[in-house]
Amino acid sequence: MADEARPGHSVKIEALDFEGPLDLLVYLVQKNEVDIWDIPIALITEQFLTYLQGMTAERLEAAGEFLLMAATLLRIKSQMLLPRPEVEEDEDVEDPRRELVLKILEYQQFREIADQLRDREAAGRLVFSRGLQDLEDELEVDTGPALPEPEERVSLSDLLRSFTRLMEEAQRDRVHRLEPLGVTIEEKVNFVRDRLRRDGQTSFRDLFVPGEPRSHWIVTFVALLEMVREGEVRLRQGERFGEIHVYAASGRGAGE
Amino acid sequence: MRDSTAGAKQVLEALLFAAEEPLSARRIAAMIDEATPESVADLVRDLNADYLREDRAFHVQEVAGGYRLVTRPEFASWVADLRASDASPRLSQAALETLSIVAYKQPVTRAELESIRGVTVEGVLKTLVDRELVRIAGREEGMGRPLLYGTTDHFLEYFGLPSLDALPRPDELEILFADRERQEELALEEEPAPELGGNDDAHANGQEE
Amino acid sequence: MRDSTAGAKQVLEALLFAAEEPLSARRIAAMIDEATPESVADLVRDLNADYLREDRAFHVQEVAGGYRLVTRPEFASWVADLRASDASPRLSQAALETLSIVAYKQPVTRAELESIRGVTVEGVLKTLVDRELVRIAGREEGMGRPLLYGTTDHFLEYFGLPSLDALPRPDELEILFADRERQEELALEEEPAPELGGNDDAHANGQEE
Repeated sequence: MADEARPGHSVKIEALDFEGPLDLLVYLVQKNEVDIWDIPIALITEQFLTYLQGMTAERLEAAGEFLLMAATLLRIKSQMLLPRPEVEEDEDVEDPRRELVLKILEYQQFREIADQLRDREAAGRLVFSRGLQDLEDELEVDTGPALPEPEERVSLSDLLRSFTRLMEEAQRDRVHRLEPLGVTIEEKVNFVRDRLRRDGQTSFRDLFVPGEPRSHWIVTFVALLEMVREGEVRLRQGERFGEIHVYAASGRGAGE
Repeated sequence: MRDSTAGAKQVLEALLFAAEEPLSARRIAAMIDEATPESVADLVRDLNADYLREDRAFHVQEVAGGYRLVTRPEFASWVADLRASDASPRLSQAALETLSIVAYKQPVTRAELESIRGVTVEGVLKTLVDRELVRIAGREEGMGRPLLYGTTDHFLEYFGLPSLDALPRPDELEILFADRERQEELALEEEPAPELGGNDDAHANGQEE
Repeated sequence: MRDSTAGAKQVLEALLFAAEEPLSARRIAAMIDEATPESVADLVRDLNADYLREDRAFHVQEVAGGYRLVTRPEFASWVADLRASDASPRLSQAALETLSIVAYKQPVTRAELESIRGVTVEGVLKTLVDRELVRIAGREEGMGRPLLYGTTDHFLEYFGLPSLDALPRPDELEILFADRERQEELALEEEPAPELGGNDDAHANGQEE
């Protein structure tokens, strides 16, 4: 454990600097060098609360788990103070600390594994598999026909991510997607013409009315393509990835 | 002197091995202290002599952009087998989207898919059926009795799902796959701000790249 | 005979060299006439001995149920320059802790992860699923039928593990991995402190004060 290395002198540490209440408890148990099977619960509880007190109110909000643990510690502490009931022959009495101790031990164990995984991660960053080059080309030299480039499998997360994205878009658009398009290409051609007649030119982006269903955008886009094909409008782009401008091919804006 | 050459040759090999595109002599020389663009050509020759002597299955090839490692021509048939046995081409984004809707809305008609995606899905649907990820699951009652589509067993296998029921519900999707911004917020919360100090050595070092 | 062995080793090398993902012994054996899954391991050993003797800058690594060629760690500083683009950020402490629990307890629910770590893991889990280190492994039976999580093959690759069996085992405390009940029994046996009684009949030596 590298707990001695906590920067306790220069910076004030508070509970939220720990991964969670268990992390803090592990730290306290180690710092105090107490027997895990006989934790001085009053001492540990007191120290635990000190870390909580250091926090500002707003950070305290984020500290629900710490507060919960504080409550648990206080409960255990009070149980420890209660006089033990007379125990009958066969009856077992559970140490109030027992469950907590098991939890701490279990957590601590996974933290050790996490440390080992971290070492492995670091080691893994030092090795590299072969760079993926243009493999078709490599084979072409000898086999003639180019093979389809093998590609990695799509994972379940890819699939679910794209569904989530779709649904998010749908929600943003607030579209009644199950309804018919409700707009024709002709209508959109006229819309573009009107705009050009009025302004001489327009930016591509402005043709897509915010709040309009996505399906309408698609119709607008198709209409625009149609008009480009017919030579009715021209598209210009100042720079790569820059804004695209739409001009009437023979209109006022076209000449500049 | 001898040693330093050996070192440079090894570094050259490591670079060629890991490069994602051919490396020019200049670029290589810039990365190896004791090399110049001229000496790189010698190093490459040395390396190729090693490969020949040791019967390695690959060698350095000089191509337009520079040098790269490739398998020798005589192994092409095996490499071709390997490619052929690889996963079939990755599903396109369009296929993926359509498939995800089929998975969640099945049994579903083509019209419904098109209305959700806002584009025709005929081609995509054919690809998905060809790849046995989607099947015809019957016909809808009523007007025109359109075909209904659903997912296949191969779909489950492909995505490592024990059953359709293991697909996350909308609320679970939200948690696992909601959009980037929110995710970044969460990621920030996970990692304590550096000025507060880590909670142990390794932690403090581990966070930053 | 000699030739055929040499040939198989060369073909193996060509395959490993051209592969984009780890190749299992089975897959390799299927592509090399004179090889069996068992003999592939020997071939790999031979190949690695060659590489070591010849000071090659790479070697065969056993990972995620297969073999792949990787550069030796000592060349990392050179290669990292080339590949800077694909370096994903290191995992946070929270992510590593969560991942260790998933790895050992899989298939595991979110609630279980949270109970062991003592904090919510929603954001971390999302990061892990996003990075393909954790996958959805089904649903638990019973109340609410929560999703179950497990590790992916990429998890093994990322940490350079041949299989889940190769996960690091902490030396002490190993007993705690046993299921709850056994855990408690064993823990009891270990307890030196007399005042720590058990709730188990088999250990009816509870304290009387």
